[in-house]
Amino acid sequence: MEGKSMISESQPESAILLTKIKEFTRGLLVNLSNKHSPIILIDRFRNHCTLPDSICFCSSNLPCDKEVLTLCKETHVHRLDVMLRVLLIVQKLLQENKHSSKRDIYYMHPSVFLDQSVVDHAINDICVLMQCSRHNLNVVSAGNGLVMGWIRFVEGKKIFDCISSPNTAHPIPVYVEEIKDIVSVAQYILVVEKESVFHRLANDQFCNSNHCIVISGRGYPDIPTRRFLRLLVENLHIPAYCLVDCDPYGFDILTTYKFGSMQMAYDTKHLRVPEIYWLGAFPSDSEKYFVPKQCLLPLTAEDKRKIEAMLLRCYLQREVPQWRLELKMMLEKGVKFEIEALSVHALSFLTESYIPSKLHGQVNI
Amino acid sequence: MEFSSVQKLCLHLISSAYQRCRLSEQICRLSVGLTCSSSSDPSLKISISDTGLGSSLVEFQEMRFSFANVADNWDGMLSIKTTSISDSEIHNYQINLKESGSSRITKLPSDAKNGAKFSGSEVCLSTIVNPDLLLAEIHNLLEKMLILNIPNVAIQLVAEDSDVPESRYEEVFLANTCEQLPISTSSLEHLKSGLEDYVLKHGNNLSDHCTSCFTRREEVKVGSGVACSSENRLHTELVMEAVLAISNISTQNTTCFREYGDKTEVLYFKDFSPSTMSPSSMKALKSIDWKRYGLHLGRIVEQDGIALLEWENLPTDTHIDIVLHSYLKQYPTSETAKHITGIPAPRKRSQIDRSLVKRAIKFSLDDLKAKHFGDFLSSRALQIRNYAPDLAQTIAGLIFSSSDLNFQRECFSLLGLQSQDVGTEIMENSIMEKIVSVIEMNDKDPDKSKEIAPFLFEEDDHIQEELEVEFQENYLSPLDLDINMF
Amino acid sequence: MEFSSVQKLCLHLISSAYQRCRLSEQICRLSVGLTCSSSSDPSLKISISDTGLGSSLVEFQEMRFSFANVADNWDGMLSIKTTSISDSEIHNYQINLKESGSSRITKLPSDAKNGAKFSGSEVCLSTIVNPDLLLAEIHNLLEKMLILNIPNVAIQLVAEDSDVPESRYEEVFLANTCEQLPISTSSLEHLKSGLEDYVLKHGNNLSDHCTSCFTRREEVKVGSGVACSSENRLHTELVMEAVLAISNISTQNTTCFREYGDKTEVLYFKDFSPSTMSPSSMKALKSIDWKRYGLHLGRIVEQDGIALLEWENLPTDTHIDIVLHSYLKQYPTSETAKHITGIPAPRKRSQIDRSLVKRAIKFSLDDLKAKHFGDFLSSRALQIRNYAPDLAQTIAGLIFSSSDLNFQRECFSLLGLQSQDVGTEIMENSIMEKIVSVIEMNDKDPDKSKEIAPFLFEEDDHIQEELEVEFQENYLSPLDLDINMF
Amino acid sequence: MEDLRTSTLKFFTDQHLCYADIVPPAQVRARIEVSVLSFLKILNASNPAISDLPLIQRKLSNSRVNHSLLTELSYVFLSNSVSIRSLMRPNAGKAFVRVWKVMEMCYQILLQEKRVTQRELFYKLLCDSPHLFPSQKDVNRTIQDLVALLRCSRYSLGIMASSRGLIAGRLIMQEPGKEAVDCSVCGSSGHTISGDLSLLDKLILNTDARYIVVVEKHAIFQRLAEDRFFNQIPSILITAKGYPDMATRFLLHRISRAFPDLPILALVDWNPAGLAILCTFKFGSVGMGLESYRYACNVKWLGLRGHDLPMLPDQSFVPLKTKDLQIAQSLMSSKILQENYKEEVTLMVQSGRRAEIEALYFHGYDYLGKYIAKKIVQSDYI
Ligand SMILES: [Mg+2]
Ligand SMILES: [Mg+2]
Repeated sequence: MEGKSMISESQPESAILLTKIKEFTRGLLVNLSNKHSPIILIDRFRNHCTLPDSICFCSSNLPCDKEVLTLCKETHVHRLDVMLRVLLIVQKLLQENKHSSKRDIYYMHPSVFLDQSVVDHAINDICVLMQCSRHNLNVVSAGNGLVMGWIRFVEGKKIFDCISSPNTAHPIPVYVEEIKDIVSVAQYILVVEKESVFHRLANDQFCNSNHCIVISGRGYPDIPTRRFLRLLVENLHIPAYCLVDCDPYGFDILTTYKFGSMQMAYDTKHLRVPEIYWLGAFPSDSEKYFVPKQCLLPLTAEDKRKIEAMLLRCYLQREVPQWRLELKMMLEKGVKFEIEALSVHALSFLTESYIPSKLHGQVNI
Repeated sequence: MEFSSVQKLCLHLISSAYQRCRLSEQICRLSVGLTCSSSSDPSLKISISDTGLGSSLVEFQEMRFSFANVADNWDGMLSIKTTSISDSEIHNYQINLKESGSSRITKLPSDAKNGAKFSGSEVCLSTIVNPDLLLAEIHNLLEKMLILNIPNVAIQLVAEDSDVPESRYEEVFLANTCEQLPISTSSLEHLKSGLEDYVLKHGNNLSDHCTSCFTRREEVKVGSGVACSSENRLHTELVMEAVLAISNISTQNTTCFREYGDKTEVLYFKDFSPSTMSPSSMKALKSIDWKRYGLHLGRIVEQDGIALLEWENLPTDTHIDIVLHSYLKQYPTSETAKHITGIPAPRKRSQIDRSLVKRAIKFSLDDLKAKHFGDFLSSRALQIRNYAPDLAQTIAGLIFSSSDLNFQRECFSLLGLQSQDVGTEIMENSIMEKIVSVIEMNDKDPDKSKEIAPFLFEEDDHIQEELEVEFQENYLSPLDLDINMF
Repeated sequence: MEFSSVQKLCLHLISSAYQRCRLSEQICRLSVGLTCSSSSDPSLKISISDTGLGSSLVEFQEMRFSFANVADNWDGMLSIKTTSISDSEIHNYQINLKESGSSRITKLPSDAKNGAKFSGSEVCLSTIVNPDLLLAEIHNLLEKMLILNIPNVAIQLVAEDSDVPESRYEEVFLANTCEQLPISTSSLEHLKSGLEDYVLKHGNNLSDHCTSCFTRREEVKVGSGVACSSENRLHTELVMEAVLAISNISTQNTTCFREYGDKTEVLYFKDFSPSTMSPSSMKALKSIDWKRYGLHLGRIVEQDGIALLEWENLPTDTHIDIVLHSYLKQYPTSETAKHITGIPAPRKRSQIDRSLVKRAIKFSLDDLKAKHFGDFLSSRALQIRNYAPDLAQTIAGLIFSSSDLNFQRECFSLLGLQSQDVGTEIMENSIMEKIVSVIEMNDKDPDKSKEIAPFLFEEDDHIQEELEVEFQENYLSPLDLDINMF
Repeated sequence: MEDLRTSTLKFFTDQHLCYADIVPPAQVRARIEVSVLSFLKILNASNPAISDLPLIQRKLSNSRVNHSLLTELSYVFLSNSVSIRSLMRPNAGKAFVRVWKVMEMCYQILLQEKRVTQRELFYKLLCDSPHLFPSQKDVNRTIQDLVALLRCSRYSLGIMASSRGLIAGRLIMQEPGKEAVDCSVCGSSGHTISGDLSLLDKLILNTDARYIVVVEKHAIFQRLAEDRFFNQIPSILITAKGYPDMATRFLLHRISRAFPDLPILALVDWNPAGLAILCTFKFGSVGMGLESYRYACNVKWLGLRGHDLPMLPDQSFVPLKTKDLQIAQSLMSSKILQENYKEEVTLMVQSGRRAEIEALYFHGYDYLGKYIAKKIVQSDYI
């Protein structure tokens, strides 16, 4: 839509957004009153491509493409319908200063939205249109992330005093923008893929002997987890290490932390943590750390397909060629293993041997 | 031209007389008289007289009568009187259609005009036929002719039994009984008006307009279009005029009915005479993209030599009438008709016909759509229009739920709504109307809407695919399931 | 009884003589002599003499010789000398087997015994046969007879060419050459011992025990069983004795081999004579539940009229020998043999046979299993036993990982282990041995193991025990969709 | 030690109901030691045998329903009919050895004073005896067996239980010797319920709430917490994000025991699964085995219920799916379900539609709170 906002920076984010929404609405009305079909341009972003030569601008945060929505095509009108409905909900949320989850929004018109993904798509469209992040819309994920360790911070009124019992799990707050007063004596951040590893570390009292912050996104990390991690990295200036399963999903989760996801590519600059290091488990670890043969599971056809697709991602070649080599090795070895496989010899192997050896031996990439 | 019955011959003679009238471009009269004398003579005297251009013998020379099929109820003799405006006398002929060769035409002594300036012809014959049947057929022909609505011809049909004084029947057929069009009006306009009358009379089922169905003439939605062949050698041009009329017939009144029910009878005229439709024109009807106008053509059936269109989604009381008229723009005078080279060969003409029918009907549909805004939308636009209430409701919601009063006021004024007392409904309706009108406008010119490509740049299929894969944001690997659950 | 060759007749005569010796229950001698005179006479003189009970003419009356099949190499004449202990003279007869009717037996003048108390018979015939082949067949028969191991019969086989002084061949067949059994020993014991000898000689492939394979007689594992028909009318009882021997044959020594390789030749005796196996007994062999003893019978093949069992999971150098002996407990004396009504009809006997074979072999297998603890476990027990190391290791692991010394001490003492210095291995082995022995013990008597084993803990009396097959559990109830949630 | 052992010898004989308790590690170890001794004794007896393992059946046929007239509390429990793991039974030897294997693993874990996840346990067992534990399923099943044998909860066996549960509202929880946690100042994310059952057991609870509201969904919980619903109607909010885990049920049970006067009201979707979730809180479930029914709470059904439907917009209904119908079917056939619950299920099936709690947002985001408040005030729950 035409007419960019002219809002001063001093206004709160929600006021800016409300104005943008109003402008959008006004634009629609102006067009309609002039008997013109509104034309809505939506930028399209991507965080990677599969161009073999590294002459791409995937890392530039610039849109790679534009979509045009008009009233002339039914699919467009449906998208617009969904977008407007979501926008209406968002406007209410912002005015009432409430928050809502994508799921909440879906359930408000399930028979129109048909599927959660339709709502997700519309939310992304709105973020792109309004040039904002999802949380600016007051649309939040139900937080899934966990944190523990040597950190204390405040979210709104709630004090997250992890330091007082550094081995106790706390939920990662959903309203990351409300986090303040971060106090930490941690030397690094450890991001683990899965909850079970997180609990393993908690159970091993990992944070007693290691001054660190442990975070888990429980699988693919949600937005609050990724924003929280980024916030910590930016504020504390300490390194972050990522410990994932040695399988294609683990690797994909790793890249999600570092490069962001394709779905949220428009907001990658706020979500990715380029500073993150890969701590493990590397495909090469299976020999180094004597993972028993029976714990190495063969890659499925689906796994192989996924790895082959990931190998093409431009950012791997460009920014982390070593990761790519390891990924290639996974494909060549034809096996995968989970973090738990490292602990078969001793329960505290992760805590006592693996992670320290990786950290101090600088065996991370 | 060969005739297999006296009836058909009569109809042809009437049609010819009509053309002579039409071409004279003066106010003319065409009289058809059927006279019998029930007590003395079993034969019926038929006289067809007109005040049009004088007729030429060429017209009659080509006529043949096929003996085999005809009961011996006619001697084959036509008496012809004719004079053109420039003639100083009235020529008299007698033609025996049952004979061939030079003996068939006998020139009789002429009558003097005594310097009078007039033209006209009279053809008479005497035959033993059922006068009532013949009268009905002639009546039907004249009524159809009326659709062409040629303004300068008045037709009088008289039938009487000279022995029964009260038996006299007389009817006058005049173009434009209801609406006076200026003489200079184009033939298409006349055709439109003629079809309108036809529709208003429920396809001539009534003698006059049906006042219970149509309080105003405008209730019949009419669209018209002309297509001309672009081959314009020798100043002859093939013209196809099409008129479409959409009307509603009340189902309450029993007199309000159409002969073919919901089906559309396609009235076809060729060279200003009613005609049966050519197969090529039928094909043309089939190939029209009716859906672009929200119409769903089912099949085309032929019944009594008439093409009937069956529709699929038409509301029950809605009726569509179509008339097509194909003629050469420079209609040859009777003298030269058969000799002009510019007349396309039959085969060629059928091809041209096909494209002309298609175009003429398309134009008339476009005309209809343009005149009746919001009707005849394409199926696509109709689908899109279904979203209008939702969109309007949401946009109204955006406005009403806004806490910014200035913004609201601005929106009201943009919508042309004066007071702030307007309720949601009024607002919604206003927005919806606008959305609908944009959708309808976009539909008017379907080619134009294609100009805006959905993507400004090439679409990247690969990216699209990956987007879908990644949509499950919080994907759990299968192995994670039972761990996280416990 | 019909014979188709002189050879078969000879074998029968030897067998009969053997029975007479056996039944005398005195130390007897059976001499078979083959004498030829290569230079003067082509015929071979065969003499079969025994010191057993005297023979009765009935034995010979039923003998027939089928002429058709036999080359004319024998005149059909048998000379018989016989006397029983109570006779005062020695009877001499001549029987022409080629004749029938009363003329076939000729009583010759008797010889006086002069008061001497002895019994015995001698049958002689003269025929033109290959002495070497006959000798081999007789040798074979006598060796087989030896398996019965009848202690009171000594057999002497002599063959010589009277024209060639060095040609004399003599062999003596004595029961129990290695092991002296008391005379009173049961026939089953004799059979066992006989089979043992047979096995130790690699199925008579060696003339003596194979010392390279067997340093001790006990290396052959032998099990035996007897089954009797329960129908005991008239004091005749059908007895089936079975002996099974399992041995290992060294594959290094080339002389150590068995004629039928891995297959088991089932030696079959009927009424103390080698016999071919009846189909009913074959069926019985098939129907035995070998798996209960860890044996997997493949198929039964017949080769040279001998039943051979093929095994599926037998170690390569292990060999199984089976001997079956079916006889009537009160073996009729020759005089009454055919007239006793208590002998089951052939059809009946085959039915009885079948069940007797099954039972006798089952008993012998049970015997074998009982004597050789831990061997011949059922497949099921073998499967279960596979779990023993895991289980032992686990329980030892539990004990050793405990930090509670009292608990450990208590465990040691329960296991009968004295010192606490015992290592994991000793502990594991001790537990494993015990587990294995319970498994083996339970397997001995499959019926007994159905008794409910004690529970690990005492339970309420009103336990509704439900036997459950693994993997059918985890039934989901409506409210249980969350089963994995915890 | 000695007296512990003798006492544990009878740890199940005096019960008509069979349940797995939360047992301190020392006692679990003692139970395991008793098991070993008992095994060895029987193995070494004059008539030696390998003792069978008596396990409480985790089958519907062994479940009983208890309706208590006094407390209105109903629950599902497992009666003491036993299924047997025997080494000697055909095809059952593996399951028998598995029980011992897992017992050994758990014993060692308890000695190390650690906890493991079931996945870790799987890997350890896979590495140790791959032939016995080819899949996670085998481990999970065997753990259930062990629970049924030793009659102690999985948690007591040293197996880590992570909880999905959240709590918010007018509740103050205090771990002895630690700072109290006020659940009313925990933002919209609420306070996580720890999976550490013994910690939950030790909590000192304090409340001025009048109601406990059990919420099926995380998002609804978040909304109510953000709106600070518990300040409008003094209440405690609790959610397990779907089907409840043990820890959430345990804590709810603890709170309801500590404050027996607080009605427990459930807010679930109007679909069979919603009711099934409610029922799991209310009655327990057979599949959860011996650990299940102890934490049954007298939960009442607040909404959504049939008579709430007219206020929902048409578009928020979606047709029932096959899975819904399956759940409905089994709910209908359940012995425990009270009549007015069954009527609701019938209504769902007849209408062929389902609706989610979020449908109430049609009337605005704040409507949800009003709706609950109105229902509570009118005692509109069953
Ligand atoms: Mg994983
Ligand atoms: Mg639900």
